[in-house]
Amino acid sequence: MTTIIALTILGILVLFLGIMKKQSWLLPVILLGLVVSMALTVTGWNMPKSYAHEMVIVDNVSIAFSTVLIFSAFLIFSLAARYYRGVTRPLDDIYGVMIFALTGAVMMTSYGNLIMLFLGIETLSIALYVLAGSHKEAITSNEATLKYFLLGSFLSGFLLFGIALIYGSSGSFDLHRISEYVAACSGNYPPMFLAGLFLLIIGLSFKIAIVPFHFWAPDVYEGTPTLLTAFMATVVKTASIVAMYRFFTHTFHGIHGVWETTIWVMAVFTILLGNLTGVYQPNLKRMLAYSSISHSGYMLLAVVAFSPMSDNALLLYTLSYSIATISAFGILILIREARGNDYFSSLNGMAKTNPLEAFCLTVSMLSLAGIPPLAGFMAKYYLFTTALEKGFVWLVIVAVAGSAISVAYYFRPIIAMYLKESDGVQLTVETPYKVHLFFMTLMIILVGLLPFLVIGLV
Amino acid sequence: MTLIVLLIPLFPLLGFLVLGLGFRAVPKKWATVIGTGTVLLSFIVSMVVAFNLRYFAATLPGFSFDWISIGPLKIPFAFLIDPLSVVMLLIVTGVGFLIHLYSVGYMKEDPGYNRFFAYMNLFVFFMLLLVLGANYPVMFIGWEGVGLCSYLLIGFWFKNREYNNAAKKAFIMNRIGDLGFLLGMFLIFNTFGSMSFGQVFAQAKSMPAGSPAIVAITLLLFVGAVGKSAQIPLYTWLPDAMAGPTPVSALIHAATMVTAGVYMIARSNILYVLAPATMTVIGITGLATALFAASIAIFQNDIKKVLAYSTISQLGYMFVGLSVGAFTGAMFHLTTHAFFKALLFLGAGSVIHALGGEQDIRNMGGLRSRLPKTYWTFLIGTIAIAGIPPLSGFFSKDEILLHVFEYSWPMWKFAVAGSLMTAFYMFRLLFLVFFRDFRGTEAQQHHMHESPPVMTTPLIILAILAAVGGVLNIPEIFDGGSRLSAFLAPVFADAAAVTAHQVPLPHSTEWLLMGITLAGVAGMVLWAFNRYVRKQPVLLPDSARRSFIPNLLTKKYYIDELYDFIIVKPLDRLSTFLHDVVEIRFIDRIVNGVGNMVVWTGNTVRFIQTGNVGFYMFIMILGIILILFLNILI
Amino acid sequence: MLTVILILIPLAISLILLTIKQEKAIRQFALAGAVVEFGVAVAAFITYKTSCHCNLLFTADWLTTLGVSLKFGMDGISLLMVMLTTFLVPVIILSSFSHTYSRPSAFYSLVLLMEMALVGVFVAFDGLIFYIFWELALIPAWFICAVWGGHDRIRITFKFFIYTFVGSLFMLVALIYLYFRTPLPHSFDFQWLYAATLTPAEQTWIFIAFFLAFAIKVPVFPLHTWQPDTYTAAPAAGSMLLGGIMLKMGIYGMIRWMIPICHQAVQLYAPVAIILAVTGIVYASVIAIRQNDMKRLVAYSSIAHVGLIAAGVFALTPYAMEGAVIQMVSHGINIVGLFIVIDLIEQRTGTRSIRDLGGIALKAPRLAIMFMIILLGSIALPLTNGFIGEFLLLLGLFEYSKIFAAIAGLTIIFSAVYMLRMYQRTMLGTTNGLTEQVSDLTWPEMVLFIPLVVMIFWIGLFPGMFLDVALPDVLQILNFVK
Amino acid sequence: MTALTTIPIHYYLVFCSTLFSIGVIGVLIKRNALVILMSIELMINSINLLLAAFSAYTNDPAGQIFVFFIMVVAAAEVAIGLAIVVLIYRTTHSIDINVLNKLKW
Repeated sequence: MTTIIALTILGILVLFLGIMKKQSWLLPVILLGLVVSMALTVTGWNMPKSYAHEMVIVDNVSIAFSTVLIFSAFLIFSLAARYYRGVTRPLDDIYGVMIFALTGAVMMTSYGNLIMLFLGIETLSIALYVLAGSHKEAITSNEATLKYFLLGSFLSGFLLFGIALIYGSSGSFDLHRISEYVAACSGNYPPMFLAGLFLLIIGLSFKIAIVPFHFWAPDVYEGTPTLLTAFMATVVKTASIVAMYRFFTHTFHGIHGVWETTIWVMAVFTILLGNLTGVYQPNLKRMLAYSSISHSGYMLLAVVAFSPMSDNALLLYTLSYSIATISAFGILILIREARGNDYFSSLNGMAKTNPLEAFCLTVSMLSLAGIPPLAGFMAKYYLFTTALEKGFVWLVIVAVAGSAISVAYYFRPIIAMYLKESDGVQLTVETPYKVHLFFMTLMIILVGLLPFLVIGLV
Repeated sequence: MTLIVLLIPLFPLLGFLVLGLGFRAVPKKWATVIGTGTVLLSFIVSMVVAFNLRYFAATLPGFSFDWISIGPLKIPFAFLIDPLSVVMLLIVTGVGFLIHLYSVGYMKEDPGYNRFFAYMNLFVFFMLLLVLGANYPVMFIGWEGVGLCSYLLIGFWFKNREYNNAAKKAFIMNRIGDLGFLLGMFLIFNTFGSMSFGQVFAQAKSMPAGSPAIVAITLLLFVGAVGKSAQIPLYTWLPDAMAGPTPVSALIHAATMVTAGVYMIARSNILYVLAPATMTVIGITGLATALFAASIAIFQNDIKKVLAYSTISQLGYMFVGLSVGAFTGAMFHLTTHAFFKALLFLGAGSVIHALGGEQDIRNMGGLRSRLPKTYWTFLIGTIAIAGIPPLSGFFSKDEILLHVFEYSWPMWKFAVAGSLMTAFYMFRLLFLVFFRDFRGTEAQQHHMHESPPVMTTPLIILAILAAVGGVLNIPEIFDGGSRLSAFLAPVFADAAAVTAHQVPLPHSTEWLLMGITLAGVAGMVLWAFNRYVRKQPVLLPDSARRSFIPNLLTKKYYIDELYDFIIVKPLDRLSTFLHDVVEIRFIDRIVNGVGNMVVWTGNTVRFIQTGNVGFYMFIMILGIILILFLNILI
Repeated sequence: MLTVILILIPLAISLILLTIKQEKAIRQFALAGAVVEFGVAVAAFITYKTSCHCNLLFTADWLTTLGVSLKFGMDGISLLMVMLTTFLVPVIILSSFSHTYSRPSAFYSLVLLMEMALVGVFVAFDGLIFYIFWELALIPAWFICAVWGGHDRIRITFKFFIYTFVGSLFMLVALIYLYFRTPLPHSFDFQWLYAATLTPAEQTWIFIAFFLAFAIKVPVFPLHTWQPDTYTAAPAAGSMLLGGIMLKMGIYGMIRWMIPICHQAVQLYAPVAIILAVTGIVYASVIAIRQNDMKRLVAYSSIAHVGLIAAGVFALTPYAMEGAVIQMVSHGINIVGLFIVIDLIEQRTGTRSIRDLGGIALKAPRLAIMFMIILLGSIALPLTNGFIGEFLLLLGLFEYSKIFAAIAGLTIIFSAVYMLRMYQRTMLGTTNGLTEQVSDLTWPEMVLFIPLVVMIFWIGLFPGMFLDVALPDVLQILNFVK
Repeated sequence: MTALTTIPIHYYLVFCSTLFSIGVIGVLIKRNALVILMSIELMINSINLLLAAFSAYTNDPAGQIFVFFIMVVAAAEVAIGLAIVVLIYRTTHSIDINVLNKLKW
């Protein structure tokens, strides 16, 4: 709860700074504010509490994931200075909306009531509609926001309908009460409840970008300004998957039968389609979009196979995925700025001109592909272990096959950077940015080598 | 004290190492001393060992270390000294030394002089290992090692592609045999739990005759012998092997290496007598080879090729001897053959040397006067090989023939036929080379000279040996002592115990057989004299048209062409086929196909992403309906 | 502790190398590091006690919740593999001195990183750690081959990467699956994994997963098609690392992990595996006969030789297994030697095409001698290292099946055919325009060969030392299949 | 309250579902962004009605309070939505949703 309040205050503060025309203060204040909110979040560790009649429940799971979200936001904001360096217009609105979106995301990780979930989702989504279109002059940005908005509001209708049906059958929005209702049903759920449940799943799946509700993702990711794409790909995805995970863990306590198969099948399709479609993408940004779709599929494994271990698995996965993705977007920002596009050919020969950046992108790609001993491997390993513990052998085999396919596209930037000849133009990168990139790379390696720092947490 | 046995192979090895490692730095003079001296030293030590045989045989193994040792598999690096190995030792080092000595003259001008002696020493080393080994694996070391040296020496003049091909062919054909040897060894180990001669033979004694394991073992080992000793069907490498320098042919491809197969079977005599089926196979192979090779030799015009086919034929005789249980006879023939065939080769080398490399007997003739020492020694060799008494060949061949007669009368007839052919082609060779007028070029005639003493001395010594070698084993019928038989008897005692004791032939029969053979040989010699000395010999060029049988024989029954057609070419084609079709078009295409399929699928499914919002909504609704329908209504 | 040091030295050197700028200093430092590493390995070899592996064991907690611990150690088989790795890497580094690679610090750093991964694979006593090193080895290997490789390297090395990566992913699934079948508390410790209780069906599936991973790496027919291309495209050092050491990972994995873990399935499917391996021997040998590119020829010969090793491993007899272990070492030495020879010839003439060469022995007799010795090793002439391995392998295979042994034995004929053909066409005959100016080996180059030649004869003459080290562990592993 | 509860809950359910479906169909078949916005609004309002009905039947005020939240959120959403439509109209001079499909594949 303190996190939500702190972030809200931070958002308002940012807007005020804008009014006071202190543009140069924005980022320092934001970064500081994020650190403070992170600290505030962490102070609640091991002290589970609920607020406002269990509208908000703060427990270790929510704290851990909130921290991941804020940390991801921190990493993204650290890229912002470079991304917006040529922009003269005030940026307080964009930053403020991002902070509010982050607030919504945090709400989604700590809701105890479906009303809160809805509010979190909408806070996040409405902010994102704005952010996606924040590059008003670019037609692609316009298209992205239109698509995102139309599909998003359309699907949130279904989400709402689902909530209404659940409410109708269980008589409450409260997760605790719903879980009591579920227990009372003892396996025989009325169709209305089931319909509500599945509509809820569908609504959340849309946000996570799960097949067949993933269609918006590649187009919107591509059209959205890169910095905000990074935000969507990490913060939004993490928040949504956690929301879904939380709903099931709190409501069903391990009763799988009803929704297991559906999510199972969706996971399979997401992994396969995401990876297969990624193979042929000619540009890095769109490739990352498909990569993020396929990772949604992997994350679903944690939902399917939920067990005491899967908390940790999901935490590690979201963390490693977020860092690696943001790191990749960090390079992408540089490329786009220097070359005006993000085709793989723009990366040609980067290993010679910018060895550090090439190395960072390589590590991030390898991590996403799940190659040991990087964080991505550890995360996948945990997830697979969780799923196998529950006996989802075939699901894991599909996931593994997906990983194999994914190597095909994760290696394309590496091949371009190391094996193709460059045009010799060096990207100029300031030291802080380099340090930041290197920091993320180091994180990827360290999380891979010392995963127990993350894993024992929840 | 027994360790001096070690010196026997050690000297040539040292010689090889010195010449091999410092091959250019060693001056020629020293190379000569080292190259020949080491073999001489070995010979001397061998003599010491031979004359103190009882002492050595009783106390060995005084030295052994475990070469390979895993649980029950123990392969010590152990040597065995017994009469059989001593005989071989003396041949290898003795004849080997003479040939080394001869090479000093023969190879004098060659730039690869040091290399030549290094290889030769290495060969002697491996041959001695082969002979001395106290178990099959150590024998196999020598067995393969001599193959290597044979390869190196056949291809000694490695600029010539033909020679290299010949060397490669020899090595590969030997390897085919070696595989048989190897598998035979494995089967021995499988059957007896050991590979050392002592244990294997001791256990074999108690096995019933004709047991499948022993038949299989002996057949597999015989495959090895076929390769090494150039029997049908693996003989074609030997004529080609004449590409090497002539001393090599004398040492490796006449006196020692090619007889390794005979030695190995004689060594394993107990196994063979227990496998009558194998013996039959050996007999048929040997006899067929003897006749086949002899018939080819009649029509060859290359002096060394004639001798090569003659060697194959004589080896066939040895195998025939082995197959009828005449182990001593075979060993005796091996010994005398070593003398006279080495002599003949060296003689041929002397001729070639004199004529500046000419090998075609159609371009020779009348060398008798110009090369007297060569002529006389060659003559002795020819008489010896033709089996004319009292030279050595007569006794050894006669012993084999006698046993063959005891064994089977039809086989004897074939064997005698072969012997007659031998007489014919050898005298044809002699007459064409040394009689009538010289048919070569002016330059050759001018250049022609008798070889230096360093070459003729070995010729003379070998001629003496070839002449009197028979005394080693003069049969009882001539009031001889059969000394070699007595000497080797302990080795073959077990085998002799197994074979049924036949009543010795009456002396009258023996005389009769000898008479028939000798008459035939005499006839052959006269016929050859008639054809090639009295009349002007008819010598057709290679391209001339011949009637069917002479053509077939000149062309060596087209066996090389046949092998080329049924093995080499198909293998090449198979190789190309496997690579171009199976590998690239099939296996790799499947692999790439999987990859391409993924890419293709990726490229196809991405078009679902039409960019059209309405379409997206439609698909999503379909998805929603599907999920609800499947989960709730069903 | 030595075991961990063995992993850390190359890692440290690899990192330090990245900071050095001067090419000469990089080379010397890399070489010195690799030699030190070899020294440590020798120390391990000396202190090793066959009876207990305790002195080389190192254990530390890592992921206790998931039963993964940093457990490193060496038994006889690992020890030999580590010796091989640490012995060959300095040779490989030295052989690279004659090339001027772009970005030398990255190159040598990757070589040492790869050494670390390889050593890690061989000393890991924990299933997951093994897997991590296994995959880790692939990355530097790929970079070395792809960045410094030759014609068409992108496509070829990419295929190599994907192919081997796909194979090993399924091994990961199998490992995790196994983890849940280990006795409580679950653990990836190799002894726990050995003790996993599996139904026959599970055995089969896990066997298939392991077999795919290992067989692709080895490679066993028909999963070999990545290999000739990759060897051809890779730079000399890359081919040596791949052929000399990396493919041993596959065989080692079979011995260390696959056989004890799914021993029932191994016994059940051994005939299938042997048939594949033996087919591969003949198939690759026949193909090698007509190859024109020397590297390709050696690549196919390697498939044949390694096929024999694989067949021997599946024969599940002590002799064959011992043969496999010793032959892994021998094959590593021989193939590196062959690649060095090929590299030197290519440097001198600019081609690897057998057809275009000839007569080099006239100009470079020392090179010809070295080539001949290495060639003898690889065609398994007695008294060279190759013979010991092939003799034991064939003997063991013979105990398993006489027919298979006879067919596998064809390799001794075929290897003579293609190796001698290569030798003859390149070294013998008359010189031509390309080979006219070939110079003989310089002394630094001789130094490259001396350790190899010494090892060829050492193993050939006194194999006992190596056989004895591995024997107890070989027997122990074979105990699982009895 | 009584007036509401005299009608069985099924009626509300069917009615609201029908309204919702009409909204969905509207979204699916119309290409005009404004009409789609209105259709979405219809979907949301049908849900509001449903929630109110459930609330009445279960005597639980939470449902009706949620309706207020939804109305607020929907208003915000429509505001954003209209802004986006205006934005699109400026660049493309059309509010047809299918005009913009540069981002694909």
